[in-house]
Amino acid sequence: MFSAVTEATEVILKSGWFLEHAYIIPLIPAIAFALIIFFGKKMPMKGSEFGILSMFGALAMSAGAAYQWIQRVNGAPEEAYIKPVIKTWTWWQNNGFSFGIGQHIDGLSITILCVVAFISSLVQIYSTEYLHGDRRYTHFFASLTLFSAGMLNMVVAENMIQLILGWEIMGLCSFMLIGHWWEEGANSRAALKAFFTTRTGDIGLLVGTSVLFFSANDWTQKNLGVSGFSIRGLSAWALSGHPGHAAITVGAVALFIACIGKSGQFPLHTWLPDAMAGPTPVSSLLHSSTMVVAGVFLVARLYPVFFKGMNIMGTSLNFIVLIGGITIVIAAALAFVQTDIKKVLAYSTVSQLGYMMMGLGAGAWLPAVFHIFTHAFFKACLFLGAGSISHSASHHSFDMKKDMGGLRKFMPITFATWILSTLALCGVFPFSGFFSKDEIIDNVGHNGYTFFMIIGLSGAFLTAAYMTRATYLTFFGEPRGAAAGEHHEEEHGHDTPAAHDDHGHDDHAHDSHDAHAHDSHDDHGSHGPRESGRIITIPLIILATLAIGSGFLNAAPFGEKWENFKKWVEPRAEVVSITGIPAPTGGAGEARIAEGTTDTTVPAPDAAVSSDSVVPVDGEVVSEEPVADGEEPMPMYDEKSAEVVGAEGEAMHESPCGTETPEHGVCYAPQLHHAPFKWSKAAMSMIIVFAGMLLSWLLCVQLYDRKNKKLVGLTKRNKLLGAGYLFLENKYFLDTLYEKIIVRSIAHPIARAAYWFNQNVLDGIVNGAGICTKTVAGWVYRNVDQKLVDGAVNGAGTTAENAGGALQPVQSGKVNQYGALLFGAAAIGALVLVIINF
Amino acid sequence: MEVLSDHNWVLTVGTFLPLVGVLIMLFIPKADEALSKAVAIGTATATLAVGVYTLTQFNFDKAGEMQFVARHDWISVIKSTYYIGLDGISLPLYFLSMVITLLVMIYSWNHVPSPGNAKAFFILMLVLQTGMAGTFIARDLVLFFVFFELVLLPMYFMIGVWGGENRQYASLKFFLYTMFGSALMLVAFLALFWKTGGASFAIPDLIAHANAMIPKNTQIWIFAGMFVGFAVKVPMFPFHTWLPDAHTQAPTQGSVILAAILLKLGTYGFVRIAIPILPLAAKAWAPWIGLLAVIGIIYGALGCLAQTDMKRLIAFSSVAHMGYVMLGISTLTSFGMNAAMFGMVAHGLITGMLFFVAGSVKERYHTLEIKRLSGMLVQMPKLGWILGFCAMASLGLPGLAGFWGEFPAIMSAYQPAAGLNVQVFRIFMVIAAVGTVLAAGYLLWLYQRTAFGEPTAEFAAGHGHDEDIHDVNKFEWMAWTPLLIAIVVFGVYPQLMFKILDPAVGVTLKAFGG
Amino acid sequence: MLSALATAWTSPSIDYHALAPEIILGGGIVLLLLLDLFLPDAKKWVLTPLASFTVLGAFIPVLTLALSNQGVRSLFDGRYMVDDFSLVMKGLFLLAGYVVILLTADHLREGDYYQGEYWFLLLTSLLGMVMMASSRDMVSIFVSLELLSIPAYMMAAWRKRDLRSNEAGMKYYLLGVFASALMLYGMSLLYGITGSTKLVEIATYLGSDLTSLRALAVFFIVVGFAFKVSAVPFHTWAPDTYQGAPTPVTAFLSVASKAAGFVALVTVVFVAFPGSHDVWQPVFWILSALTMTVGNFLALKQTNIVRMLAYSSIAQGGFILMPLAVAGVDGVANSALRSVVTYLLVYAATNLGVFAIVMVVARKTRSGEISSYGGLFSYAPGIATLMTMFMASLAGIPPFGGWFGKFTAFQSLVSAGTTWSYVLAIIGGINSAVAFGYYGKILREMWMKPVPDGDTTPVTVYSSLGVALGITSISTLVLGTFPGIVIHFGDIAGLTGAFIK
Amino acid sequence: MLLNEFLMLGAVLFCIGVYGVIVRKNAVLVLMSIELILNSVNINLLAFSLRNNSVDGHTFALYVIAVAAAEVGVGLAMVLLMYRNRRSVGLDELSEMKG
Repeated sequence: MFSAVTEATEVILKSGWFLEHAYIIPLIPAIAFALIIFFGKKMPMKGSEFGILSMFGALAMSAGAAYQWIQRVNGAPEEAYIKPVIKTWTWWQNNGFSFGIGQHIDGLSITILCVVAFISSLVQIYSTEYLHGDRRYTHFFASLTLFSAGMLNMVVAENMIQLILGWEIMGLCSFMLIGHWWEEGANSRAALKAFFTTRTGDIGLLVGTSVLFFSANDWTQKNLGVSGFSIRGLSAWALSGHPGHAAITVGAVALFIACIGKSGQFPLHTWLPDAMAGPTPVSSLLHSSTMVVAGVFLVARLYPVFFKGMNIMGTSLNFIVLIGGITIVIAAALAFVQTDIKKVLAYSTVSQLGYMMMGLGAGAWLPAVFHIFTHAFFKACLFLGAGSISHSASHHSFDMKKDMGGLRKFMPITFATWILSTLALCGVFPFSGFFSKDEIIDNVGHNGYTFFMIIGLSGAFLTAAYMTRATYLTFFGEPRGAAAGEHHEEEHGHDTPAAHDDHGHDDHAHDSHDAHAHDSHDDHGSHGPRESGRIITIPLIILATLAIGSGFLNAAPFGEKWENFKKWVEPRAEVVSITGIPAPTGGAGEARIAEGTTDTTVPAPDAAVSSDSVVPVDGEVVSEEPVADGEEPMPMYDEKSAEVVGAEGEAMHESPCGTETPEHGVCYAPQLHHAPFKWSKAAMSMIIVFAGMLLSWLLCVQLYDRKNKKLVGLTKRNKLLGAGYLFLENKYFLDTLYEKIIVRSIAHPIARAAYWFNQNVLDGIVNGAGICTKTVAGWVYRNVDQKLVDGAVNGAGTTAENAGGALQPVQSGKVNQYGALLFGAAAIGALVLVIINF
Repeated sequence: MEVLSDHNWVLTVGTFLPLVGVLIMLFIPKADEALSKAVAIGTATATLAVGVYTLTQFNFDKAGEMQFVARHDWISVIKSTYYIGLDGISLPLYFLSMVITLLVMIYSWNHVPSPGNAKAFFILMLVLQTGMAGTFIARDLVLFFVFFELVLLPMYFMIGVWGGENRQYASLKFFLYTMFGSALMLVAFLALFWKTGGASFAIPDLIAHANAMIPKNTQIWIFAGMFVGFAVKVPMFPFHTWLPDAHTQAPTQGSVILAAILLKLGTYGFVRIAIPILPLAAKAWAPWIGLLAVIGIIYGALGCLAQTDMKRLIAFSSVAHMGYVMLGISTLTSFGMNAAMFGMVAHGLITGMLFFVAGSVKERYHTLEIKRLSGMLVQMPKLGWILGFCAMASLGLPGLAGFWGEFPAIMSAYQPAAGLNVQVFRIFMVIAAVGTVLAAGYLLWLYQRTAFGEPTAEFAAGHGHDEDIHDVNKFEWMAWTPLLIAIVVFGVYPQLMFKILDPAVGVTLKAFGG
Repeated sequence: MLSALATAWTSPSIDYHALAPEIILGGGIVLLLLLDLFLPDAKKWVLTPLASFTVLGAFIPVLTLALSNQGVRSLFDGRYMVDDFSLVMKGLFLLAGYVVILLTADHLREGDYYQGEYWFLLLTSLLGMVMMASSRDMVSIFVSLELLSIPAYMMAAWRKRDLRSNEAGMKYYLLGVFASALMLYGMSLLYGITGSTKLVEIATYLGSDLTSLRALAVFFIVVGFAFKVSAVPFHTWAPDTYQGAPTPVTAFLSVASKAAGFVALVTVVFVAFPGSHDVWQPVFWILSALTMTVGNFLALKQTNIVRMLAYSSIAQGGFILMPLAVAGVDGVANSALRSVVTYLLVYAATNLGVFAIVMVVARKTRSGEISSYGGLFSYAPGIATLMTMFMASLAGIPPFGGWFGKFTAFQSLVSAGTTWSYVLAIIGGINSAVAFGYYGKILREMWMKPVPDGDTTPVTVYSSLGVALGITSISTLVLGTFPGIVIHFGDIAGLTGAFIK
Repeated sequence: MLLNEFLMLGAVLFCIGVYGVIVRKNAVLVLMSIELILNSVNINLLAFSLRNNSVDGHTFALYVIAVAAAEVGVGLAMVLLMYRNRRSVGLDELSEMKG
């Protein structure tokens, strides 16, 4: 009915204080971090209060922003493009352009903001109990808070540089938190590994950003008046049809490599399980629910770039979906051979991240993002549950086989929450996992990636299976080890790394002067397992509740009006008209851009003036008002958008976005399709899931309870299975590859060689001249050596000196010879001259 | 000669004030160390005050132009004038040199390395200060040369007298290397002078005429001369072999000044003299400079990984970092040049800081053998965290100063100046990006092995080292806090420096249309 | 026939003002002799002040001449010129002489010296130099050359009982005479070719076309002076002589008499042979390259400080020669002349200072070995600092005089802009770096090494030596920081009759 | 006139002198050889002076003779000094300082 164009001028989108000032959200924890660092130790609660308060503040603001965003969406006509709330201040300038720092708030960022703020708050509360009496309690909260600051900053980031800033800060914090108990070599190694691996991926981030910036900057500056770093700019540019195929592909691939590293995708996933060496709250916050989704977030955030760069939905296979698929399966398979409960969860996280990636790769943007959302809750819950077990029941061990079993009697709450989250994770209807994961699988199939749909389904099967195994080992059967109340110190020496490390920290608690720590740990040891304290269980309950409920935000099965998440979060693929398109060379258009956008592109001298000038919300207008002065929209757009209105879930939306180049405007999001929900499909996956659970349950009973002779030790007897088990046990030998081969070879031989080269060859070149002279005459040796030892001269000096030595005989002291030399030289010279001038 | 400001005296005072202090100190009896220290620090403070005043008087909106310009006859016969000025490129380094000198002196209050003789030590630092500041404000090649050489002797003595076991070899090596370089540099300057008609040594005049008057081939040769002179100072692979020795042997103060300021003289020379005066030659040389730069990045990193000595490792890391700076310069784009300038300052702050820490570690443990150090965080948490902080800054963590020198430099290589081989530079970019990982590698590896874990047996509590092993003391705090703050501030709000760099760089690169 | 010429002869009118320096010196010399004869030994000390006052006295007319605006004074129909060049050089000689007197004063008091004779010889040699600066005729050049050399031979051998001193004198004498004999042979040929001994006429007659005979003559004469300036390969006498001779004499030889050699060289080349630069340019190119290189390399090997300084001064000579290697190129001659004069001034100040310190230190350590400077800084920081300054100046490190000397040398060299000039410049550049190898050795000894014999009694500096040090150090510093002053002299030092292209 | 013969004589004397200087180890003989060279110079000068028909040559020669005398005086004095200290006039012994 209306063209996107005319609308753009009419629509006045709602906004509000929280949306306008969302950039404050990351600032709160950042300030809190500083406070903790400087005053934390002196505070009654050792600084944790700062952290918790800041997280509450962030949470409150995020909630407010979420509310106002929803208002904004609801207030806008259905097919209007909902402008993100963008602000920017000059952060740095270069080459006459000034680059901003600010906020880019849309559905996606709002979602993640809420998730991060929420989980962080819970985890921080949880930690006050879990790390009580830890020797570096304050540091822990400092890092945790700084992490939240980094993550939130990355989420609100207005441009790539700001995003990288948050990205790297998260990496740093994960380094500090994994290595929190660095007295143990294993922990610090794990920390190093995590940082190093992600950093390796970050090469891609650097390269990709550079490539995209230089390819996009001119276009964005000209048409949108924003820099080539800006997320909005990049999205529009990607869909504008201008970018050369090579540039955008390289950029996308490079960026995706970074995502692989950060989100623990195959083949760079190996750091994530080791990262479990960190305290459990860390695992639950960073390494399951928030930080590790950063990679997924980046893909979702710059989706147009990947959409075009990877040609998503253009072909039946692309890099992202492939990596995602592989990750799902291998990670799930690995989860089977773990005895450490946290590692099971870690691999499950990897595999779930695989789902998200696969979804994004297959054009299922919304389900993937939704999965981020739901996964955060139940996975955090699971981790905290594991933590609660180790904290109260298994005496700081995470070994399911040794120290757990039959715990359901002792810790009902933990058990209940665990079960709920597990069901959610397995994607059982009507738990949240179902609505997200199943949607992903469904859409993947619907978008023509049938093979990957099958992978997804088998993944679901595996998930169900290994979670059942874990559950069984932990809560059913007979109590074993610590769970049975045995207090065996010696066994902790050679436990799985995590337990080991936790225990390391325990030891430190012992020799640390904190008496409280001492007691608390001992009574865990002495009286056997029991339920954890309220501070631990309450977060569990909350999370479990969400594990059930969060799914209904986007419950496709119940029809359109339940799909709020879709409505609020998914960016609408509408053409937004701007000046300069398609003829960007007009003086007028440029002029308008220039004056309208002093906020983002300032000629250097005025930087001072404009550096603190804020973009008005409808600074957007800059890009859309030109419509006001004529430039009749193509009528065809009307019909297109008209169809949008009538479009049900599965309507074939024909907006040019993503499919072809928009002619009179730009798109900020590609056009995506949504699979219509069918109970039949859902039922099928349900069956698969239950099958997995059942099978696994039976196996477990046979193996661990009945100790069935045929099955126990099967892997020992059967070569093939044995090999497979070994293969899994060693995580596909990838670590061996990385550490033993690559790292070793770089760190040791090559570096040594280079150093040798440096010392002997290059340094040699300096001394070389001297050395060759040295070899000529034996007697020179003494001098050179002396002088070198003496350090009198080196290199050229040495040569010179030797030459001097060679000359000395001339100075024989004999008058006659002097005379001879004198006259000889004279005679020769004279002779030459005579001959020349003859 | 246009005068942008009537504060022409500011620079002169700021540069030569230290010498006044030296004169006063000459009359202080050697025995009275406290007094000579006080006088020296007082002088440095006064100098810094002048520097601050300069900062306040500096017209930031005209950062691209020369300010406080003063030009007087000096050696009229050879057409050389006392011609000084300050613009956005010089200002940060000029100011940094003053700050670093003061901080180093404060640090030296109770860290005068053996064989003592504080008087001489402080005098040398003051003389150094004059040389460094002068180099950054000189607008006349002869004047530049004089200041450039002026820093040699003091540093030679600093290393040679107050250095480590192998100090004499190191100091002489440092000296001879630089002498060779600067000799060729001088010849190049003279050639420049005559090829432009023997009219003037003033850099602006040369910029105005040289490119037009000198044919390309000649330019390339002249550039070669300067290249050697500056590259030795930077130091660029393969002229870097003096650096590890010098750094390892030098006393802490020497290392700091060397890393923070002296290395910048070389890069500054490229930015200020070689490239703007001889654009054609610069274009011809750029790929090779870029190549040497990336070799330096990788090579320095590998060198680091092979080190067993903490200080030597940091020294090699300088090679790598200056590699980034040179890479940025070699792109001949203002993007890269800005990054390079920022990188210089950042590297000055960070690596200077690292050397401070290394010095304090040495003082406490009497060794820098990485494998003998461990669990620093247990015994000296503060020092340990500071080391970690610097390591993070040094590996280019966003939010800290290092990032803004490193990342844009790498980026800039994606799109070098028109006429340069894009493919080659993009390869450079990737290699440089790999370098960042290596950087993370060696720094974290260093940090993990020195700071984490339990102290080694020989240094564990109750093994006689307890009295030495104490946490950061107040002089160290005084000396370090400003640096640490600066690292954060510039990291969080880089515009502070880019704002003044960018216009100046733009002016410098006029010849390249950007 | 001769009688016919004789009748045509009329006595020339003599400008006594112009000759005043020479006359005062001469008078002083005679007075010295007489007093020495008649004074009782107890009163002999009078001679020292007398000598120094003579020199200073001779300096006064130099000043007045410089200030008198009656341009060039030409005597004996242009065979004896008093122009700016000669005045500057005379000033240099006289001041150098005065410093040498200061250096010697205490030395004499200690050693068993025959003061009278010594002063007599010193002043005579000075007189020779002062005349050399003005001579524009082969005969007067020859005479003044011998007048400055012969006393020098004797001074070199002054320590009668000391074998080394004898050896020094003997070598210096034999080789010196031999060299001047060669030079004379060249002169005789030249006279034969041109029929005149007056440089200007020779120049006009020689023009620029060369025959082998002319080349031979020119070359032999150049060789003669090359010996004086101890250019390789005519340097062999220098190290031995410098080492053997008494230190003040060495200072005198290495500064004043070398300067005189250069004065003569410059005069002859610029005034008499401007056209034959095809002969002397390559010669100077080779000489200068050889001289600085060989000088440096051999200096690196020395352990005796004086001997090392001998080689160092040889090497410095090489640098002074550099611009002459291109002086024939259009428009370079001027700057070449300037750079020679400048370099000589700077070099004189610095080198005299070095010798002053050598004497100071030697008096304490009683040794001439470089190792005896160990730890000097620890017990005599002042002396060590001054020595550092002088060494830096010799090595050409700003802000001490030396750098400017080298700078001008390079400047005029590069101004020629020929390939050969660049090559020589680069050789020079490398050499200036190599040179630090041995200058640095002394610095290292002083600053970084322990005191060899552990004797750290402070060094006593006698008043006269102190004055000498003051003069030299201040001038070294000033020359380095405000070179404008010195180059001013170098600039006005117009060489009359010089055929500057 | 016999200019060439004179020059020849001069040249011959010169060569003899040089030869003497180079090979003779006896200080006195070396002195005499040098005298030979100087005399060859004198012969040249006189010959040329006649040829050029000017007195300069004569004057020059006179100076040379005078100076030569002075030189020989100094020289012999040194030889005596050397003889007194070493009881020999062999030049080879004068090699304390070398290198």
